[in-house]
Amino acid sequence: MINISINGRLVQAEEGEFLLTVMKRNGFKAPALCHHEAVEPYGGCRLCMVEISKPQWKGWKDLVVSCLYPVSADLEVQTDSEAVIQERKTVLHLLLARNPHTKEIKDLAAEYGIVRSKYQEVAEPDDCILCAICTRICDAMGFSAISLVNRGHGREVAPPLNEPPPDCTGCLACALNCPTNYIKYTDNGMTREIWGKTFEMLRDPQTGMPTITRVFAEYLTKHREIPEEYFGLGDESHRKRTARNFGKIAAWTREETVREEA
Amino acid sequence: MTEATTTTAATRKITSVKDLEKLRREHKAENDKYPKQVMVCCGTGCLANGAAQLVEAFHKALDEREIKDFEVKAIKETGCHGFCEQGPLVVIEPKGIFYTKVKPRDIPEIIEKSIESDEVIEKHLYVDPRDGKKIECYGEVSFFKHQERIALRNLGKIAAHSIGDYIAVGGYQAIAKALTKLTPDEVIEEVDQANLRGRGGGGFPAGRKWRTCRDVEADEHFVICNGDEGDPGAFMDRSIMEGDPHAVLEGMMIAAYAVGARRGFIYVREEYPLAVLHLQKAIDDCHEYGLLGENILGTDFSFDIRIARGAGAFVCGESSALMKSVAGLVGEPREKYIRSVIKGLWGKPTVLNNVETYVNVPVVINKGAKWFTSIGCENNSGTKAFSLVGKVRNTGLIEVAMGTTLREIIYDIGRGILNDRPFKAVQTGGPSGGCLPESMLDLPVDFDSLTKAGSMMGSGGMIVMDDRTCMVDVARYFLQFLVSESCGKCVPCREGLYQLHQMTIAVCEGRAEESDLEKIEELSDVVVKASLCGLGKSGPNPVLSTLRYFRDEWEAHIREKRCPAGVCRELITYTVNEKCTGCVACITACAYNAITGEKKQPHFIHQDRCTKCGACVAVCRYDAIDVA
Amino acid sequence: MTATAKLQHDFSKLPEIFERHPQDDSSLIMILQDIQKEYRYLPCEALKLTAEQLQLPLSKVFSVATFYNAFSLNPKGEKVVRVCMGTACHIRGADLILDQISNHLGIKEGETTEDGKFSLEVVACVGACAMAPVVIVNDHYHGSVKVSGAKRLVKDK
Amino acid sequence: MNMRFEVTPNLCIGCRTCELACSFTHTIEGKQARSRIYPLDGGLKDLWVPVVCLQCDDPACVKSCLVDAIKFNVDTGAYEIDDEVCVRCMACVAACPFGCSLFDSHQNRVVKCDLCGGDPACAKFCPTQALTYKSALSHAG
Repeated sequence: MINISINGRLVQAEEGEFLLTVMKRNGFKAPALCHHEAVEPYGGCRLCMVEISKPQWKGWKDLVVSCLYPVSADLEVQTDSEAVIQERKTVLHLLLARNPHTKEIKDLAAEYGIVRSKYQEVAEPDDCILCAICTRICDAMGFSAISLVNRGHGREVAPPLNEPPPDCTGCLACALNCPTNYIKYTDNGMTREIWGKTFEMLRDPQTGMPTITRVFAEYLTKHREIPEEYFGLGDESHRKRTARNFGKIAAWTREETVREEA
Repeated sequence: MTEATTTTAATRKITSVKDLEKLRREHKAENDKYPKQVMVCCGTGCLANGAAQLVEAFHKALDEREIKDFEVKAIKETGCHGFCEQGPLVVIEPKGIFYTKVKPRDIPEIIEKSIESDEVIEKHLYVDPRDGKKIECYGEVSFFKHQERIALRNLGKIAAHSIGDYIAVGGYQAIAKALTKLTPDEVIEEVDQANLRGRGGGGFPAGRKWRTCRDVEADEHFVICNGDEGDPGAFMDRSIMEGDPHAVLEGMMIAAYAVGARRGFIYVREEYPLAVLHLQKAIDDCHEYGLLGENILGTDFSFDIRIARGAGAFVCGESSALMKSVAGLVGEPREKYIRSVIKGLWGKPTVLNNVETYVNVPVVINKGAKWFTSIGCENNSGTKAFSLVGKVRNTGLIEVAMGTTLREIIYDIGRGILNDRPFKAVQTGGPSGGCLPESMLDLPVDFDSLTKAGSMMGSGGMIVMDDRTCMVDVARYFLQFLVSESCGKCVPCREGLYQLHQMTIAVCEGRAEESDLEKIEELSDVVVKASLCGLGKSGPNPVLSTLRYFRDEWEAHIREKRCPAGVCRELITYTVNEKCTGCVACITACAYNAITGEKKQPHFIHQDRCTKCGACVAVCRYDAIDVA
Repeated sequence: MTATAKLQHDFSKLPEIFERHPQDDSSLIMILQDIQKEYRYLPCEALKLTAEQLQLPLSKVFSVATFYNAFSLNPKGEKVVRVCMGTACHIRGADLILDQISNHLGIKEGETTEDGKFSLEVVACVGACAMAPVVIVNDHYHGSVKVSGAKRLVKDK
Repeated sequence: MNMRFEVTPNLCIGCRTCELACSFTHTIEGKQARSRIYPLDGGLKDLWVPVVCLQCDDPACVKSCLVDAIKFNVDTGAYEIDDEVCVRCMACVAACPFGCSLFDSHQNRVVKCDLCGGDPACAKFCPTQALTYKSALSHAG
């Protein structure tokens, strides 16, 4: 256990823990657009930068991304110093120039009093902020169906060869975790369509409620040894079936106790 | 890399220091047998000027004359002397007669006069552009005289891909000494004492890096050589990898022995095919001689090197991106709060040094730290190789002791500015460096003073600019390069450099106002502080250094919509003046047929069609076109 | 979105390319380079076969194929004309030479002529800075190219 | 982990107090939560079975979670879903053979019984002791 100070308050942490985790645990906030707990910190959006220094650095200060900075003893952190705010505002101006119509970016910028970007808006803006949460989650889940293609300013999220991705199981994790809802999909309970690929949904035979896509279930059966029949019913029907099964046991024990008392 | 199993190879395999010494004497005798050796430079530059045909012509001519083997059989295809502009170069040893711009048709005369007898042919001699003197001997040429070559020691002196030549000049003595006389810690101590700082541009002491890596507990350590050399305008590493590949391998072996690595990689950029060829041959030869693979020189040290070819990405010069590229992934850097000496390639402790750093290592081990620190200046020992290019008379590869001033380099070695135009600036450190004005000419060139002056040592590109270069245009050029090379991972670099580039274009096109200057400076500061890797952190340096030393030019573009150097196309107009002799050269050169006029009559430039590309000025021999 | 050409090729040479390199994902870049050299671009089919061969997700192979300058998803011309725009060449007027050549061939940088004979590309420094400005046609280097001489480099005999 | 959560269906009278207690305990910022426990028809007259996560030894939900969002809490003996890690792919909801991994559309998160961090509200309020949370050692044989 070590002690570090954040905005003057002493807090406890493990040596090497990420600074953002320690901050969040103690109620300190910092915007972190490209951060998602399901995957390793990325350090792409640079919005979570904070100012750090140490007594032995004799006044020298540094800006670091808190999502990736490993804390060490007697670290002094300023989460809203003047340099931090200036950096954060400039990054927000840059993001607003790239995504001028994206609600989440406009809201975050408004928190810092920014309405319009002071830089020139890009030609065809869209809602993708290239935080790579979608591609990293897809990798973490073992599918790696989509990835970041091209390099630099023209970078974008895309399925391979711009064709429907062969490895996609239609789990929607990319679309559901995209901070700006940029990834489009349709899901009408019968079929699901994403990245130009259509998936058949497994549905509960009694209630007709959809559960997950057939491809996804097959993947889980093959790679995570989940017996195929588990996917035969929706959760509601599973609960009913469980109640009746345990009911049989309860009924049997009830007769036993009656017989013993008699 | 399986061992060559053929018997002949087995016999050549050396398994002890004694064998190495025996081999050295054999190969030295082999070379000394010839009273004269002809060194033909076969670096990329000279090959482009026809050096290969030269070598064939030499062999053919010698066979026709049946000059016996022992007299002058040794035609050596050497590495790049660094003086490519004067190529193809031929040096006749032992006297070092230096012939420039040699063509195949000159071969018979050279053989007859300079080889069969000792005559020197005047017309091939190097003429010093400053005083017109003809200089005979290689060592006397001003370009080479002021140089001190450690990293480039063997360039032009040994056949580029001959392990025999390398061993003959003392090659692999250093690894032999390290393996048999020094412990890994003593090797590190020697390199630390020598204060050999990273020649890739960062200047981080190699000894300290090796020690940190060695102290990390892991089942595998790696040693990597950074041959990406992405800086435009720099080609030191190319010449070393082409001309002296074995020195690179030996340096890596010593590093591997020091940190306990069994596997090494050389990362070579895709634009250097010849370097890949020569390095691969050198690796294969080492396997044959038993200098790579299992139990090198009979010790329990085993090491193997594999070439990883880059594929065209400047960002892969950055350490963590390079390691991703070696692992076959996209070259996207990672935040380095945990340095790659602790967790690098595939998560293992990895030492990454530049080509030039590694070729210094054998010399440090052989001659010792005390000798090495006697060269160079305080806290910057040894020498540094530069590629002196741009508007300087003698362009090429040079190596000078640390602390040599810019003036000595540009004027003593470079012999001043092309066509005697006034010096304006010198750019060092590649896209991450800065432009230094005339007032900084007496700045000693070493890591610390360059950084203090707002530039950077970088890998060693040194681009000289004259008054016809617009500094705002230079900043725009570097930004365009960096925007196209940014990996696109982090916002300050991907978006920040893009916006800086747009704003600089606006300045060049006269669309900018006063407030833009302030916006550029403020954004530059944030990009430097907030970017993830070196590309972004140093990307704004060209802008910041040109604003610091040439602010008047930026203001001229903004306030008066004028480009003092006459480069920015939107702000200049080309007009034919009275000196025009009607020679039609510019009409043919103009790709937009914006110039009309009859032969021998003064020509006329139509402003509506003229794109201000400057082709006419380039071809006009009568200085008849004004740029305003 | 990058356009991907769908030309038919015989991929008989692929196994031979695969043999040259160790069977692990660190060979991906070098295998793609050999394919680029063999077919003058990276056919989609070849990317799929490479992904299977190295047991890599196709998305990883596609990211690498679009990240590095050396790779092209569209067929290049028989003659690839590369104008070096490194700093030394830029200072010595490489942009004028690019103008001349692109006008002569009628294509812009990054494009290929209709008849597939020439591709015009810009490269940032090939390490021949002492002979700036430099133009490379396939593997042949031309040094100290003059503005007037630029057109001659791309005269197809 | 010496406490044991025990369900005795025979004592259950189907009063649904446990549902109420579970929902209230997991309400966050005024957003009412969905209950993780459901007393359902056991198939016989007056026979109710409170269906709730059994904290299996080899849980299908943990195996089906491709981002390891479900972790075992050693102190309470319960498997807990880390909502910040969960990517809402619904694999666990589909895979649980007892249907005890549920989607709470009101709070837009996947939920399951986490034994209220070691003090299950349902056991506390169950009027008939059908649900109990006792120390395993003191349990009469």
